[in-house]
Amino acid sequence: MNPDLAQIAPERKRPAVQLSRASVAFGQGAERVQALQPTDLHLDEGEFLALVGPSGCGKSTILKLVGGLTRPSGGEIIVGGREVAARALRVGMAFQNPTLLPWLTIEQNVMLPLKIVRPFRQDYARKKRGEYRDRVHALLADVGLEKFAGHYPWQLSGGMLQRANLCRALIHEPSLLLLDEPFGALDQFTREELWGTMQDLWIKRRPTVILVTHDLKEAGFLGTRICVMSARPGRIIDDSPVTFPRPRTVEMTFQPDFVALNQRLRERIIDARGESARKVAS
Amino acid sequence: MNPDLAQIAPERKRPAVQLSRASVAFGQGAERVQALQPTDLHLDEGEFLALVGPSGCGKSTILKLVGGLTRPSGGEIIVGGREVAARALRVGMAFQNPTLLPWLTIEQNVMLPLKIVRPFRQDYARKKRGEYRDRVHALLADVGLEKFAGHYPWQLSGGMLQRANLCRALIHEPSLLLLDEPFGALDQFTREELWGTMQDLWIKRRPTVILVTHDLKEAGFLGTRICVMSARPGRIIDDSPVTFPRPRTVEMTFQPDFVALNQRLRERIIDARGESARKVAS
Amino acid sequence: QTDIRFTLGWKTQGSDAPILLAQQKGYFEEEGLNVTIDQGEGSAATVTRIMSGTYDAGFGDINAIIQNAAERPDQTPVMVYQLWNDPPFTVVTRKESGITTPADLAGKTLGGAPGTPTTKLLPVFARMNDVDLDSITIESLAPNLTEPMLIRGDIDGAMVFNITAWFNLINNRQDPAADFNWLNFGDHGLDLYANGVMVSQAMIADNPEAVTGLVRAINRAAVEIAQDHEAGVDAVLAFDNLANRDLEMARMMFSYENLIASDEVTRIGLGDLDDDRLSRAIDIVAEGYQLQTTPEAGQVFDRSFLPPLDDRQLVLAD
Amino acid sequence: MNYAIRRRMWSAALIVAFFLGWEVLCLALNVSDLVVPRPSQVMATLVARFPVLWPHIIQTLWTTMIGFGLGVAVGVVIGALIGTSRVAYDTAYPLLIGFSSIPKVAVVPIFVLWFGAGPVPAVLTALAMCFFPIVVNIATGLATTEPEMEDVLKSLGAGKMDLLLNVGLPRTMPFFFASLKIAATYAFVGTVLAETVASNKGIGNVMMSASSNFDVPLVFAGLFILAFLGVALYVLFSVIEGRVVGWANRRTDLSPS
Amino acid sequence: MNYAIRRRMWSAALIVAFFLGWEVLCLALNVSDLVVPRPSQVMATLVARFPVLWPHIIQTLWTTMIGFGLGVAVGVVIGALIGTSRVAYDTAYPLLIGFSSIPKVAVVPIFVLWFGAGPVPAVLTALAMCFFPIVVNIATGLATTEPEMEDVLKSLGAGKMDLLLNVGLPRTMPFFFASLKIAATYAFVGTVLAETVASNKGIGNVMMSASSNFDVPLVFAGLFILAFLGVALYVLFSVIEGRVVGWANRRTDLSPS
Ligand SMILES: Nc1ncnc2c1ncn2[C@@H]1O[C@H](COP(=O)(O)OP(=O)(O)OP(=O)(O)O)[C@@H](O)[C@H]1O
Ligand SMILES: Nc1ncnc2c1ncn2[C@@H]1O[C@H](COP(=O)(O)OP(=O)(O)OP(=O)(O)O)[C@@H](O)[C@H]1O
Ligand SMILES: Cc1ncc(C[n+]2csc(CCO)c2C)c(N)n1
Ligand SMILES: [Mg+2]
Ligand SMILES: [Mg+2]
Repeated sequence: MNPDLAQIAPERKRPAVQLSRASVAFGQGAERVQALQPTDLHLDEGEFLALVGPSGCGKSTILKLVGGLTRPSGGEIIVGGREVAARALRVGMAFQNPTLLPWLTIEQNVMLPLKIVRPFRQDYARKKRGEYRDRVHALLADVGLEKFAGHYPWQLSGGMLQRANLCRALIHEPSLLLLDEPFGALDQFTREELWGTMQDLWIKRRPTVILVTHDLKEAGFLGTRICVMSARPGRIIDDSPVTFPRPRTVEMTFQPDFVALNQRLRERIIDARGESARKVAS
Repeated sequence: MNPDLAQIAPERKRPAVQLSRASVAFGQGAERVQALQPTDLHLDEGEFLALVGPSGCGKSTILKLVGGLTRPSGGEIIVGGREVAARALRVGMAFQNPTLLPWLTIEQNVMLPLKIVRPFRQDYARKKRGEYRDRVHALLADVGLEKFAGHYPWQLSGGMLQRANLCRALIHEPSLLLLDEPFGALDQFTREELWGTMQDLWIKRRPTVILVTHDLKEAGFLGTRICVMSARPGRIIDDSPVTFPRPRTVEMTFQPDFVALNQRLRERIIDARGESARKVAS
Repeated sequence: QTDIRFTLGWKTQGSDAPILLAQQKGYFEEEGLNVTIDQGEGSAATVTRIMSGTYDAGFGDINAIIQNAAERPDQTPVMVYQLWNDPPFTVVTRKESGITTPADLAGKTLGGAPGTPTTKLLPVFARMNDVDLDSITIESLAPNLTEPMLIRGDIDGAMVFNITAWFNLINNRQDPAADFNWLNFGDHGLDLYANGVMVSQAMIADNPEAVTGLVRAINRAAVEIAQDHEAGVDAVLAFDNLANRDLEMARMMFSYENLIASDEVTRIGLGDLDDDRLSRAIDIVAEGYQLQTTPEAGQVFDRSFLPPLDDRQLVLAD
Repeated sequence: MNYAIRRRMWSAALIVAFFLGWEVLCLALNVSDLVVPRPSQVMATLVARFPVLWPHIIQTLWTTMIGFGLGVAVGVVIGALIGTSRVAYDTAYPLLIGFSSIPKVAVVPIFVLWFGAGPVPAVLTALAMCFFPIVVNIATGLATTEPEMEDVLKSLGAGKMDLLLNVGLPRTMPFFFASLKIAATYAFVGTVLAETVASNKGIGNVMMSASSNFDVPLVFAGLFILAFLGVALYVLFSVIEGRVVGWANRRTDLSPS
Repeated sequence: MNYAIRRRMWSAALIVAFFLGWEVLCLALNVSDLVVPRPSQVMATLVARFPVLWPHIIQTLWTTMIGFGLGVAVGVVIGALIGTSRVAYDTAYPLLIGFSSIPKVAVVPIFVLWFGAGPVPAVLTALAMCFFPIVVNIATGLATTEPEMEDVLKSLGAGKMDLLLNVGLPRTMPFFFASLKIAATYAFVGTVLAETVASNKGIGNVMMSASSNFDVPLVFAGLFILAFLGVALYVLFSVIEGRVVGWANRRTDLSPS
């Protein structure tokens, strides 16, 4: 491994996200579904965590916990020193299924954070036709949607919606980014381009990121650290740093180091699927 | 290539799906968006077509055309000898974002086709608590959702919804299957298992299938034929048969033949993205 | 058995006692009649209800018959038993407003229910007494608002039936005799008849015996109540158990003393009327409303169904 | 659980407070009971006269239920028609809007002329008053159904009726129930209105007699009875609604246990 | 385009057919014009008396607009409160349902005694009649808003007010407009009701005195005017609605060109 990457990897060690035995269960009595087993997770400021694990293991649940959208059934979540993330940090969140508001155009949807989040909201009325609009259009152009700013969500394809969804998470330059499979519905090439965009952004602004993904290559390319979760009810069963130098390139993903990491994670996940895998096998 | 696979590959040559210069444009005047350029596509009965192409190129639009959900702006679509697919054939469709009806449980959602489609609907009232229920539960067990039959859609994770969505497309054993990225939100292992399930089903019942996917490995594993589309407005720019023997295995996907196919398609797609790719690159 | 649909002139009141007693004591039945009695919407509305064919007979205002007879002579009901010999039409005012003569009404605000004959006859009243109608402001008020609005001074006078307003004022904890002036139309040039039993022309044509029976039964009850007041009120309460016994007793007596009993009735008996007086009344109404044609007395009233005079003698006990 | 009970207590307390406030305000401002009686007076009247009122209550309740039942049936059918057919929408909506802008008091006499006084005009008036909100909400619910949901069925070759029964109506249920709650109260209003104009029985008739005798506490007793009946019907629908459209109100139950 | 015009024609034809049917039925069944006049008679009266009716129309229209405006404001505020707070829901809903089950005719006299005869009671009655459907639809719309949509804003640290303004209300718009259409017609009914009870101006007053003069065609002329005003207001809202909530009715525009 390249020794000089240490200076790029995060050095500041203020805790950004802290889960202490946080667990989530839905429903009561016989209906009760344990979605997340008591989980500890510590994220420093500027870390880029990639979260992988089988379907239904609780990855989205962890994001929602950190984002303050689900209250834990047990344990505690501290984000930026506070219990509710959005109160402490500027949070950007891309949901697994792009929930764009159907009554807003793509431009308006992406501009939403600027309308809500301080300090942008103060100037919203004044800048929404000028500076903010330009900013939104620039970002949309980055993901290839410049022509669709004025369209409504139902006029876009699945992958286009997902890209708009990503833009909405990024527009207000959040210091905590929660991304739930943001590249899922994209073809390999668009996906790789957006990896690059994402990496540039991270290097430049160093937000703390949690990225849920099923793509180990994506995890290795983007993350400073990869956590593997077990099958439902989920639990973190592996936590590995990723120390490849930045900026990483797609070519790097073919290097033996990278392939070895992937291979190791693969095996952990096979363990992780445990019981559930046996059931799924038809 | 293995010569004896010919006997497994489809022999019957009745046309199942026939697009003749079918095109789609949305909106009027300046707002007009050409979603699909005039396209010819011919599918024989029992073919398994994998459709790949960049985001927004019109893959979902083709599925909706074939499924009779969108009328073409020009050209003609004949499915099973008729203009509207669902009138001619038993059609099963899995939409890109799993649109399960929120007021029905997973079991009820999956059972929906049995309530609507002839000849199942005749016996629906009588069998919905017996035979049909068992059938639904068996299928749900195949995808690892047996425990969630009684849950409502909002109680499931993204990947689980997608699996339920797939079940709904399969439950009535359709002779034409239209699948829009049915494995997108799943981890690699679950995905590979479902490939196996899918392949078994196809070998057993030989439905005509159109599968939209971004995963070339998936396309090669499942398809009898792969079509590559150009960027928006889409057009089919490559049409290759896949002749690996069945049943295929995941190991096969590491064989040189397979890798070479992938590589070739990759290049075609890079061409295909053409202009749009240049824009996306930030 | 003949079915008869009968409408009262208003909600159940003590003054309906003759009809209700005839029903309760089975006098209708004795006449071979099966009478259904419904509460009414007003004495004038009785006329429309019968004209439209919904009811065969009812208790209502003869002046409304006159008004309609001019325009729809084939449809108007005919009065067959003129119960109220004197008109209840009254403008009631507070003593302190100092209104004592019709002339004092000029420039004042009057309120009343638009369907009430008093309100409808006000133009006639004004014309007869040379009051400028245009100088009077008229407020349309729901029946349950006229007296309260009068008490509060929102209007200077209320166009009412004295038989109704008297007791409404009592219900509003007022002293109707001491604190109010009563300008009765009958005392100021409008010597009109008022309510009685009317039937449709169709009923007269198709089943005159039924009309005779109806009149006989009601007359029998009216005569009887004059002697046995308790029986009258009992019948009212039997019909509507929500009625207030003392109040309706008083109202019933009011109707006998002030509206039914008169010198004319002593002379010609209950239910009948004086043809000359009717002709004059018709002229007054016709002129007051500026009717195109003046109806004949015979179109309006038909005495042929009345029982003999002996059976129609009113002897009012204390 | 505990939270739900505390919530109930709170709202019960606030409702009691409302009536207490009314009582106190009447006393403080010395409002005449001829204008607005105090709740305590109304309750006293209600209790004292209850035996007399009882048959009237039954009458009004029955009439209303029949009118309401018919109104719901008519409303759903017309709403479904309007919500699915453009021509039906363009034709029927203006006519219905026009009809709805007409005070029903003006229509009652016509019913009376046709059907005589009694329960028939009351049933018809209740029907006329209550079907319109149902029509509007059903039609709007159907017209705004997400096409994606319909596509699910269309791809299976479902007919218009299948779509209506399996997507349109279920999706519209929350708004159907909302309109039921409006409609039920209007059905009462309709019945009482008709009873006021033409009937010898029913709360409307009681209130009319009472008001023509200036027995204002009895008028208010009638109003209280109506309010109570309206609320009772509402509670009934809420219970049914909870079972049928729980899926739409999942928010409260969503937070993890 | 062509299709839209053909549709309009169809519905216009059907509406004309409705009135023709009425005319013919009246003639055929020889219905007395005291019961139901023929539309042609009504129109003749309307035209002949229009100059006299005009100031009354203006009066009723204005009163209604004010009452309706206030009713919408009150309805939206209460609806938003009820739709977002559980305690407010449990408290206010029963009270509102109770109030709504009361015939407003019974309440008008109270308004009149407090505020005198004239436009104030009419405005208040219009308000009282029309705010309830708005409350119910706003509250239901808010309560059934998909939590996923709210999550988008919650994750940004949005407050309750932000949620309401950016998700709740926009999502509720189709049902808000639906309720506006109901409410506008009820506002007219309220005004006319109050004018019937106490006034010296307005359509309600005209209709009342017409009916006391047995001038049924004039009564119906009043009804026609009300119906027309109701439809006019409806058309106005439909136009606004088309602009504001086009997103919800995308179905018709969706099929490719
Ligand atoms: N609102 C809810 N009510 C009940 N159960 C829920 C709810 N939300 C999630 N769950 C359950 O919690 C578990 C974890 O869900 P979660 O969405 O976190 O999975 P995930 O790891 O994101 O899966 P995927 O990769 O498929 O998106 C699932 O088993 C799901 O059924
Ligand atoms: N209802 C619509 N109105 C207007 N434009 C539409 C509509 N539906 C799709 N489009 C446009 O048609 C084009 C093709 O869409 P389609 O959904 O077929 O893409 P796709 O190939 O499925 O993409 P993806 O892989 O991102 O799902 C897109 O550019 C989209 O903007
Ligand atoms: C038989 C009879 N007919 C009509 C009325 C109606 N009426 C006459 S005056 C008035 C206003 C209140 O004083 C009302 C409502 C009645 N009371 N009795
Ligand atoms: Mg998830
Ligand atoms: Mg697509």
